[in-house]
Amino acid sequence: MTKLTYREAVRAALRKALRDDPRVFLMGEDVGGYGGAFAVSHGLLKEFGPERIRDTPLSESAFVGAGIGAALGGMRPIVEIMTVNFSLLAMDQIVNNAAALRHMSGGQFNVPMVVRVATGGGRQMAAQHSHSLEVWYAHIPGIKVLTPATVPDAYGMLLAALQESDPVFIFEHATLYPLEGELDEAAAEQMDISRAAVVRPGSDVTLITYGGTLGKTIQAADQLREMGIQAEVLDLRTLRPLDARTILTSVAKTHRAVIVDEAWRSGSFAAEISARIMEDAFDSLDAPVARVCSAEVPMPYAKHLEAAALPQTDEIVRAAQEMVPHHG
Amino acid sequence: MTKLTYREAVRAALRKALRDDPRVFLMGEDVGGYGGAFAVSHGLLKEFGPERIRDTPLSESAFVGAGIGAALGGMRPIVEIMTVNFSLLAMDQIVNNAAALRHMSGGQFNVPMVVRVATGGGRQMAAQHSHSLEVWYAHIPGIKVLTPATVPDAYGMLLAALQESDPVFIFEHATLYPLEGELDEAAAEQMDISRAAVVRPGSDVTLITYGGTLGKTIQAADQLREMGIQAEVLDLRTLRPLDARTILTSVAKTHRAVIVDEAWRSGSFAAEISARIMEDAFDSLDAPVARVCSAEVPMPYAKHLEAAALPQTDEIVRAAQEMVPHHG
Amino acid sequence: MSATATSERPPVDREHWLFLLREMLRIRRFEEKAAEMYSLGKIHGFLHLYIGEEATGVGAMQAFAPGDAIVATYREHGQALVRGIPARVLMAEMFGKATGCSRGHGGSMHFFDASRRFYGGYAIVGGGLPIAVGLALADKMQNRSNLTACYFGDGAVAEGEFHESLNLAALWKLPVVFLCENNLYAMGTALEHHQAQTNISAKAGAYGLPSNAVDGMDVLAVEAAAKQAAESVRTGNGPFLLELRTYRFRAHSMSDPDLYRPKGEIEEWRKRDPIALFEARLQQLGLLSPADLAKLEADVGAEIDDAVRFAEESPWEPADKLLDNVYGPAKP
Amino acid sequence: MSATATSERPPVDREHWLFLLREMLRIRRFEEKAAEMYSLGKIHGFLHLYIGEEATGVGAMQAFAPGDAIVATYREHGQALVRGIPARVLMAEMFGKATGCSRGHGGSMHFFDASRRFYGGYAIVGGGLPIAVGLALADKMQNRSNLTACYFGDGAVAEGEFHESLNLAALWKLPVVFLCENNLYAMGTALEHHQAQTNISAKAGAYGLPSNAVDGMDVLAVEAAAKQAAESVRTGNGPFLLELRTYRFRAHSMSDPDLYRPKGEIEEWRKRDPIALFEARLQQLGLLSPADLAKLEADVGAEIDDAVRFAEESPWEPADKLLDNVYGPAKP
Ligand SMILES: Cc1ncc(C[n+]2csc(CCOP(=O)(O)OP(=O)(O)O)c2C)c(N)n1
Ligand SMILES: Cc1ncc(C[n+]2csc(CCOP(=O)(O)OP(=O)(O)O)c2C)c(N)n1
Ligand SMILES: [Mg+2]
Ligand SMILES: [Mg+2]
Repeated sequence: MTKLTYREAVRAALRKALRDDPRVFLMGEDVGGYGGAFAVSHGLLKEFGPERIRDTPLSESAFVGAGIGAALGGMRPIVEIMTVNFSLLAMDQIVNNAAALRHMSGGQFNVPMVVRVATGGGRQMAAQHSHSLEVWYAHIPGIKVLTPATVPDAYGMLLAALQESDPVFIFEHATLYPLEGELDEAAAEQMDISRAAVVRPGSDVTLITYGGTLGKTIQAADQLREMGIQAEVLDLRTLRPLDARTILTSVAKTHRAVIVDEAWRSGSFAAEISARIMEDAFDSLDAPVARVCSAEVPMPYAKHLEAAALPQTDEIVRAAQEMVPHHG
Repeated sequence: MTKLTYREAVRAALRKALRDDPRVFLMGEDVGGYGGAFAVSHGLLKEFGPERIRDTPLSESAFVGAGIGAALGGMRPIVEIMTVNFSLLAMDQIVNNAAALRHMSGGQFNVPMVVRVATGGGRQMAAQHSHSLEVWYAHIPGIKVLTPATVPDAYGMLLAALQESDPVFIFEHATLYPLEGELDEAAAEQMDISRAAVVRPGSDVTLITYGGTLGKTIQAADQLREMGIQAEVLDLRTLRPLDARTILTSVAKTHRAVIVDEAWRSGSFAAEISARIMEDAFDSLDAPVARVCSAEVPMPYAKHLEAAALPQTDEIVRAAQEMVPHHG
Repeated sequence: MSATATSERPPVDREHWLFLLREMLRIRRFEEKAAEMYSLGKIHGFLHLYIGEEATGVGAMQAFAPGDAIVATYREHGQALVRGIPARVLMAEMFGKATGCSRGHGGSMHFFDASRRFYGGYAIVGGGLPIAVGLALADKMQNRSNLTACYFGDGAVAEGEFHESLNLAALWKLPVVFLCENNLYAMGTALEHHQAQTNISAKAGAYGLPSNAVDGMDVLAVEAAAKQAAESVRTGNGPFLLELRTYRFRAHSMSDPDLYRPKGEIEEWRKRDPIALFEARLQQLGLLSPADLAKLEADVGAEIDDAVRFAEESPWEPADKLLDNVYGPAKP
Repeated sequence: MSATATSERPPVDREHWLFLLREMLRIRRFEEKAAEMYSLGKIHGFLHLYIGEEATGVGAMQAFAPGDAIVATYREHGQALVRGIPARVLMAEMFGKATGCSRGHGGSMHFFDASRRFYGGYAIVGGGLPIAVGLALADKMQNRSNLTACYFGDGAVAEGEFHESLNLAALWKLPVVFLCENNLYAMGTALEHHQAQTNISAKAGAYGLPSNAVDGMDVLAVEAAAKQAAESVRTGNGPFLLELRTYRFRAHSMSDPDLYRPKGEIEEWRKRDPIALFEARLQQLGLLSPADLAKLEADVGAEIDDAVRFAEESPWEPADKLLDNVYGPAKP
């Protein structure tokens, strides 16, 4: 067991991948000389050289497309898109090429590319730098979408992603990088990325979340416990393909669910989870599933306005309280 | 009352807008000399000249951004993105500029731009030319999203969109262009675009849809009627802002709903509708809300495979039948 | 900036020249048949014909080896045929059959063939360029001496991806031959309405690349220029931009009413039909007798007829296989 | 391709030159204070300082009239100040206050001022260029003689939007002055690592535009070049690309550890500090006494102190107004 930060865990996984497989290389804006916008790849240029740690020009469409091409050509590219906000410039390559090539070619080609993307708000970065667009990615057949929310997942999911034969997008919530945790490398290297995690067991209500809002959700569960409400916390971990079974098992037990999602509410991934519960666990529900999401507004800069826009612990607590009898 | 096609209705609205307001102009790929990829703007170049009917180079990001700038500068641009598939190349301008400018500038600026986008599958155009991404747009605060499914809406919604002070995206399902219908211009010019339409009244189940699947949904309602099931058909018309009231009123009456959406199921707009019904009409539901969506696969070319991937009338019928007692 | 164009003619090589003619004829007849099949409702969706541009497809491909990678557009029947994908497999693809080169999943715009390093078939204009850059990067990083040939139209030059891809390829000195098939139109928009500066090969200067422009109606000139470009790339000079000046005789696609071209323009260009020109030249040089030509046409006709028969008789992919090939198994 | 640079010096104009110096000083002191306020936790999010680049911001703005439109990037404090947005309103914006130029919604990266046609403040690299093209189109279509000045960095040149926007503006002969502030780095990536061809102004050739490059550390040279560029645009020649060669003395942003620049490079450039150079020149010419300078510094210091006081004392936007300004009322 090692104690390290989420940032260091991603770096350790990158280093291991680069050491173990000569086909692996990292490319993106400022991954080399700068050490990564979030200092994730700090030191890797020195260790692996500019052939394998490639600084790209500002051209998201070209270097994501180049990642696809390199994967087709037998490499195992890890592409870093500095933040999800800039991934909008590469959307065509992602949807029309990365996701479609296997099917469109009748199964002849596949794109074993891993794309790492920092995501989310909460750092006063304002309207153009605070998006949570995981749901858009989770909508696209042909790609996989991972949202590591813990130190072991930061490490293990990246390594697991490199074992896939299809494009995998890993969303790293930018507020998580300094998070500390314990890592058992050997265990993390065997991890199953297809399952959601029951982070806290509970019997009264299921709190479902992923990525950057896991911390707030656990906090909410702690507060609920003090109020006598046993909340089960699920970390979805992988949004596509979704592990619906773990969700349904939990809801069958608790009969209630609150979904916490940093995305704007309309068309959020929380909507998808709600719809799935509707379809497959309707009869076990004792209350309508609730969503705690971001307000539908481009993210404001000012701290208090941003805080008002993002989902907060007290809202999660309130939503759960309202649906558990005698606590509303 | 005039009888005309959906294509002609859009053209008539364009012509009226261009005649009535000198600030209005149309720009996009092949809107001029070619007459529009779907022949919508046929004849307009001749009538209004190249200053107001502007053929652009293939550069979606630049000409959508130029539309935003022109709107900021006092014009009323109508931008045609030939199909939603190509709009992926303009996504950054749409999300980060068009949608955000009003808020980000503290209300000083606004972007009265109308963007017309052909959408959808069903014409054997294969994986890169068959997307239904309305849900992505409906996720973005700051823009409005219209999905005219009838001849009067094709005409009236475009004119109404030009009265808005924010960016409006109009999705025209490409299979609708040859659709014929009756148009009462005067009535259509007064239309309210904020309300969903009850296209067929019914009492047993609500079928909710928009855009290209309205026809199949009405067909399904017809077939259900023959089976003794009275289906109410709602055409959402505007996805953002959503008219939840009309949905809830209908579900309160029928206690059952099937949502039909050509998008891939996971993260579809159907999920949002299902979640809204969950949240606001849970107690009136007699059965879980069902979704009929596209299979989660990049659209295949072959006719029978494409048909298998798209939502079809018989699936809608089956979903409704299964939830209405004694018809399952 | 621009490489010197070889103005000398290559020495007579009858066998090779007849091969070039045959290849152009194969494309022409294949395309004519495809148009016919489209009218008969056997082919659907988009169909973009290459007729008029055969010399660019046939000439340029002579410069590429089996190990090289090919990236093309939705107007790729020509490249696919010259690359060696059997006509029957291509026809079957357009019929939507399971025996098609993409199992009927792709149709006319999405031909693929892994065994021939034919990487498609991209229908988003400009979308193939970054892929080509990546393929070349993979070859370079794995010390393979292959190059990647990337075809695109004049319309793609206006897209940001053209700019980003050329810069990236040049910066990293990647082995890509960028082949711009400049047929003077992007759908209905003439070159001078989509390019502020219409000399495409000159744009290479913005990326410090060597470039050249060649008469795309002259198959030998195209072949020579492509070989020179490929040679430059193989020597390690980094990418090369080759502009092939050509013209399409047909409309943009089968659904294009073709209203935008000035009267007479098509007729003027038809006088420079690359096949007719080359036939005339071969005849002049005494290398092609009427009997030779008749034999050629007969062979090609038989091949195309076989392709249609094969496509017609081939089975459909079962609909229950719809969800196959969205994801593959994990593999290390 | 490239317009002839005026090498002659403009005639002495003490009042104007002192004004230029004052403007540069205002930016410098404003920025230093902003950095201090960031360390004190009064300013959050991203903060990109302009220190070292003052001559480009001040010099170029002299060419633009009040009716012209300005489009800038996230590194726009300089342009905003020179454009006349009061320092207090900008400081309040960075404090997140309701009195800020964007009501605290934007922060450092998103300054806006409708009354001064200051259209922002774009934080997606390259994202402002298409907007500038559209603003110029609106002016042109409405027969207004304004131009649009569009600032961006060298890093933006690699983005597809640079290419698309220059082509579109050139094609339609729109009145845009494209101002590339080339500070040799895109974040941590040096020009030669992001551009295959590092002469930015020369890229204008690909679009048939006039262009020029100028020493961005010399405020008078920048002013002269910008006036020439603006003049060319106002004469109806279409857009102009002006490259301003400069350097940032500070890190990319407050969160940049600045590890990537070669030792000594910053020191070398600091010798060409645009403010120090200009002060020395004015002193040499006897146009600036120590007393003049002290007075200038005092005035500027007072303005900046006032800005901080104002920002500090200003109210927050009430949180219940969060959803205001997402949509406006319909208006014909
Ligand atoms: C990004 C994008 N925008 C628009 C289209 C629609 N479209 C298909 S082909 C075409 C013209 C392309 O012209 P060019 O690149 O010159 O190729 P050509 O068809 O002449 O071979 C257009 C506009 C598209 N497929 N992709
Ligand atoms: C599309 C996009 N990609 C990446 C970033 C992150 N980023 C912010 S500034 C910057 C460097 C920009 O360099 P340049 O254009 O030269 O401007 P400078 O900061 O030097 O003024 C980068 C990579 C971004 N904001 N937008
Ligand atoms: Mg063309
Ligand atoms: Mg820079």
